[in-house]
Amino acid sequence: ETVKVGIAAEPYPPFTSPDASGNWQGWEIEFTKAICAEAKLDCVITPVAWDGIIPALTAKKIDMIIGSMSITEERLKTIDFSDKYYNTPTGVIGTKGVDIKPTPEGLAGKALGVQVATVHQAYATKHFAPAGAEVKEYQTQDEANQDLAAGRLDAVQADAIALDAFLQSDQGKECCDYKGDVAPDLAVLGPGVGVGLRKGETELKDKINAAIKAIRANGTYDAFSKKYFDFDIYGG
Amino acid sequence: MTDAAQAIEVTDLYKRFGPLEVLKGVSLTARQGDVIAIIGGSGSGKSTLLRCINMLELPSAGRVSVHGEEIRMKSDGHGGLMPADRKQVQRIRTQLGMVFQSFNLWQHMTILENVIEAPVHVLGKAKAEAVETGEALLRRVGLYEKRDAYPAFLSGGQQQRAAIARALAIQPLVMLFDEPTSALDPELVGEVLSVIGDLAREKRTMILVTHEMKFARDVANHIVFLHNGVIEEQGRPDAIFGAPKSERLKKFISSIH
Amino acid sequence: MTDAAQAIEVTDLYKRFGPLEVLKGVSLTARQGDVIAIIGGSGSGKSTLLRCINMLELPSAGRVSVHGEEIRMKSDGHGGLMPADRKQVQRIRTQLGMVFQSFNLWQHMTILENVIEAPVHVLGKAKAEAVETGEALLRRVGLYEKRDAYPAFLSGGQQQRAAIARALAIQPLVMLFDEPTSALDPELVGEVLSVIGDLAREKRTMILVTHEMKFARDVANHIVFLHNGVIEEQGRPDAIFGAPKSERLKKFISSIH
Amino acid sequence: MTDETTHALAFTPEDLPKGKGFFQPHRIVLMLIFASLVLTLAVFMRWDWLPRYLPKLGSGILVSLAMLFSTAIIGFLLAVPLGLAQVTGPWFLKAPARIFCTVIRGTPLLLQLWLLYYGLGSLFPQFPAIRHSFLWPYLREAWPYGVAALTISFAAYEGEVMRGAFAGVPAGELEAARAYGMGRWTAFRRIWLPRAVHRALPTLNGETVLQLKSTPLVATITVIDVYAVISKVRQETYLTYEPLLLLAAIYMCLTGILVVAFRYFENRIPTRGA
Amino acid sequence: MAADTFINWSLLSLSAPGWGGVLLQGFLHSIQIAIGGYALGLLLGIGGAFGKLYGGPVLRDLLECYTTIVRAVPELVLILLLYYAGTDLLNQLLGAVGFGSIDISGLVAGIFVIGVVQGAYSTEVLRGAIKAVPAGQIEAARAYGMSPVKVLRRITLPAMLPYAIPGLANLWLIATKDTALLAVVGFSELTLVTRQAAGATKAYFLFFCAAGALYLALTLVSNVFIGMIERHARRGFAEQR
Ligand SMILES: Nc1ncnc2c1ncn2[C@@H]1O[C@H](COP(=O)(O)OP(=O)(O)OP(=O)(O)O)[C@@H](O)[C@H]1O
Ligand SMILES: Nc1ncnc2c1ncn2[C@@H]1O[C@H](COP(=O)(O)OP(=O)(O)OP(=O)(O)O)[C@@H](O)[C@H]1O
Ligand SMILES: [Mg+2]
Ligand SMILES: [Mg+2]
Repeated sequence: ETVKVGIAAEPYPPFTSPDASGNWQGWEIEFTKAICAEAKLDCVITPVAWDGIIPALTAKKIDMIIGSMSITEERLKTIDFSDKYYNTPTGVIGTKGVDIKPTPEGLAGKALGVQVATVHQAYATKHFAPAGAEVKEYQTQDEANQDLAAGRLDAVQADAIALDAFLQSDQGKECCDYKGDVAPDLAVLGPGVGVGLRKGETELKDKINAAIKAIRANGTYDAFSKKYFDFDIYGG
Repeated sequence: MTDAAQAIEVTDLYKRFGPLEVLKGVSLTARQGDVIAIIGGSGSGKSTLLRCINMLELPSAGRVSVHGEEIRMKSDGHGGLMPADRKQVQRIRTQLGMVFQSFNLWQHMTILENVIEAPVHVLGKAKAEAVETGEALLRRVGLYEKRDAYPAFLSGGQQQRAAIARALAIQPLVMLFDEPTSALDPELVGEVLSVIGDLAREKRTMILVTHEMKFARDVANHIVFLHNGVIEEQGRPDAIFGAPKSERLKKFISSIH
Repeated sequence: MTDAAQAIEVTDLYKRFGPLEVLKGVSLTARQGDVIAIIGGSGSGKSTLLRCINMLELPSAGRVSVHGEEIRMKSDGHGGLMPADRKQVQRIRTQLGMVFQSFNLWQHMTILENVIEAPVHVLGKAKAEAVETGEALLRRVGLYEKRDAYPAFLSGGQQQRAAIARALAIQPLVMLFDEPTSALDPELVGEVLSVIGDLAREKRTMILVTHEMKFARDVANHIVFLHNGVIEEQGRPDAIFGAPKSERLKKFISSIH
Repeated sequence: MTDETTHALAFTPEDLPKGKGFFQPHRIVLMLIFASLVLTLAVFMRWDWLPRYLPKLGSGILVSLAMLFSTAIIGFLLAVPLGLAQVTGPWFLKAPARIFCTVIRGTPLLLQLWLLYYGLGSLFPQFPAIRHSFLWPYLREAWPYGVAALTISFAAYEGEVMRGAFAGVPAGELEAARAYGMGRWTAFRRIWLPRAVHRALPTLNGETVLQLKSTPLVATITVIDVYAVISKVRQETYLTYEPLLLLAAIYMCLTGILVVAFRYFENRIPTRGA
Repeated sequence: MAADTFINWSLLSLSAPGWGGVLLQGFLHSIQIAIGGYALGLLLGIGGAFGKLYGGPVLRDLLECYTTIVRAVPELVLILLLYYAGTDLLNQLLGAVGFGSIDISGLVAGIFVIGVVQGAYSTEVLRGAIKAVPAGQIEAARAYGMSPVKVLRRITLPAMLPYAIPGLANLWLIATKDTALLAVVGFSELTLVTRQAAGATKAYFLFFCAAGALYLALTLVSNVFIGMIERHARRGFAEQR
């Protein structure tokens, strides 16, 4: 049977990103291909603008979402998730040469940027804001990074991969450096990223979970992950 | 009750604007070929009466017939009337030419375009033919040179003449003139007079509102004196001007200097 | 050359609209207290002349003085003229009242607001005072009941009376009337006549355009016959109407019926 | 001079519905339909998240309102000279006004916002003079850029509307103003502007609603308006329709208020329709 | 995004590694959608304006609801409701009565939504413009026996045009940018491809300016046409000074 896999039409490198001829590539694309092959599903990758991706799922225009969606309690009330397929550490970057530590005391009185409605925002609100950090919400990660470079922010908290990508860029190299990972808090940061599914479709969910397990076990997962990351993306 | 020889019959017409009662039971009959002049003070309801005849103002009560055909009305649900059959009104209006007190030329059309508009787009005449008659009419009112000018760039009298030409162009059976000579000099008034005379000879009917009593006397075979929304007196010109009966009319006539 | 007793002096005025030459060297003098009537065929340039006097149309050439003060002009760079000193024009205009042929009432104001607008916002009168005189004026022209109505809802004659009241409200030294009685019935014409008489007795100057020769004869002490953009003949009313010299004027006069 | 008519003011055909005149049968039916729709939605959809976000929604609405009114008012004040300059200005005012309106209307608001905030805004800190001036605390914030971008955009669109409105005022009425010795400013203030604005009110109303719907763009520069709160709800709960319907309801209330206000001003001056 | 980003012009080249061709394609799509939506909006607007001015009380109130609600509700909500919830509901209904499911094209849904929204705005623009036409002009047309449609076509529309053009021009420019909506139904118009290009290459500043330039070019071309129409529409007007 054909399964339509929804991905965000807005690029999110290195996970999903189109080239000028409309071909999508990136870690999540390879992951998709791997589990589809493993579960013997005939997958069609369907980019949908982020704003419409959940309604597209519920209206059966797509059958699952592979879009770096973190699993949270709140979201589980609305859609279903597979088991996690990756989980990256959460880190903090800041202006070069400024002494910032990714701890409540270290960020007290600092302006900290986070992307809105992410686990990072939840974390910063829970741990850093009470200690006196000014938490600013951005619609996208890039905007937060820009403001850090422009000097309006002292630090940015996000997923380590996104931060690393920024630090590799010319702009990032010039302005900022990595200040370290934040202390773990499973309750807030959640188990990681899962495949989004319609509620009640247990058959598909079981297939996906089995496929994730299988590619983890047979080394496919590590094989394509190596091309993108020099650390264990699956997380602890 | 009505017969074809009666070009216009207005029966017991009332018109209210909100609380203001402008016409209070006006009845009027025009036989074919009649030239009726309506005179009266400013604000007495002359224009309103004329506009009610072709349903530009909807009467509050009363009946209007054109050539024996009564315009069917129904209640509009707010104590007024509205046409029961819009098509009928439209058809009847094509037989009525109107010259407005404020001319109401179409500003986005040249004078010639104004004149040929109704013949071409209402009566369905061929354009070339309409242009030909239109130009002849414009020549007659002395506006041939201005045929390609837009109304906003004409003098008052020129606009009025254009409005007259526009109404004549549809060769209506009945003409409603609202002060057709107000902006014209005596020479042109004479010219309009002769136009009206020609029309009357063709058995066309005319109802005209005017403030120029000389003009009314010369042109009309019947005079209606409207006062405060009622017809105070009507009759032949010599009777009206020579031997007015009502006090009000006497006073009105006496002020002609 | 000019002295204060000369309320208006127009010297050698030319006005072109594109290729059309409307005024071709008009000179005119009005002494204080004069009532000058301008007569002439439709399109002969009467309104244009009046509008040039208060610089609503900019003359192509020529000079205009008001109470001995010449309106300074400069070239506009396209072969025409423009006022050299806008403030001067503005100041002079406050001494000139104007009644337009098409009334030009301000549609977003009630009649009373129209009337008190210039007294309050140009002359700087207190509002209460302006309302008082405004209402008195409206009563005089019979529009007191309509003071809170908007112009679009008035009859033609009512609009014209409102326009007259608006011009009178600034108590101008010079009045420019462009066919002030065109929409009025004989009774009201008489009333306007008496208003003009009152003004003349107060030594105010009036220049008026009219098509009603009777009215011109009654009201004016000087008649100007404009034809084709030039003053064909001018003089005292009895001379003009009684013994016209030029052929053109003779023809014009003869058509008065 | 006797007037033939004795009483009555102008009859205004389009009076706002008042009092019991408002409750006509079809309106009651409409309201019932609407009420039952709201009830259905309230019962059958998930609203458990609502209490948690209420405070944020409240402040978001306030931010949206502040953004809307400040930018619309300042923008309109700029639009008037922009429109006027295009109608009567000398070329050295006309040309820049035209170019301004064209360029701003011709490029996406988001781009302008980013150019201001990330472009211009990131240049400022490089000048110590600015960094140490009293303005810096404001320039560091995001909202001044949001206000600036939205104001400029509104001014450009409304400048165009006002251009048309100014040009549409009958020349004769302006002549009358001048003939009575009104100075340019008085004539403008008393005749031209009120006449033009009255004529443009229906369009201005629409443009103000559009402006309301443009305010969410400020969320991209960290100003949390009501739309940003709703987006946050959507992201955190992955609900789609409930938060958006709530947003629609909020916007509908604001729009309703705008429509009533504008209609009130429009109907203050009766026009004779045909 | 930032002014000091090094500009790599080759990213804009028309063929594959460059995104220029994709941008242009998206731009064309945007124009197509805008034209479709705008045209539909104009038709609805004319109908709506006339309904509001001449309709009965019920029609007037319904239209008032239409303009208020449709203008107030964000386009995103409308398209989501129509395209996703709407088709879902429709298919459930069809399923219940035993028909197969159907699929509304996202393009059609998008144009429809843009048109309906534009219609609400242009209703008000046109209503204002028609009110600005001196009543006498329309009365004159009626007095000569023109049918309502003919009055509309020959007199009302041309006479109100000068008053409506600026508002309609604004709506047109907004329509060209509103096409971003179509991204939600998976259609690649200019805004989406700009985002994709910028996101994939991180050259935000470059691509957003390129899109801005395309929009500006469209505006300039539109302005020429609008100017022509406006000059024609104002031909009978006296100039103000
Ligand atoms: N703005 C204008 N542009 C072009 N031509 C104009 C303009 N105004 C007036 N004219 C022309 O100038 C001539 C004189 O016009 P004017 O209004 O002065 O006539 P008038 O003597 O007042 O006539 P009437 O008695 O009909 O009002 C007319 O032929 C008219 O068409
Ligand atoms: N649309 C309207 N709304 C309210 N009142 C109106 C309207 N039209 C006319 N009136 C009033 O009705 C009365 C009669 O107007 P009408 O135009 O019939 O007068 P008229 O006899 O033609 O006067 P005139 O000789 O001044 O043209 C006037 O008092 C006028 O103010
Ligand atoms: Mg009348
Ligand atoms: Mg004249």
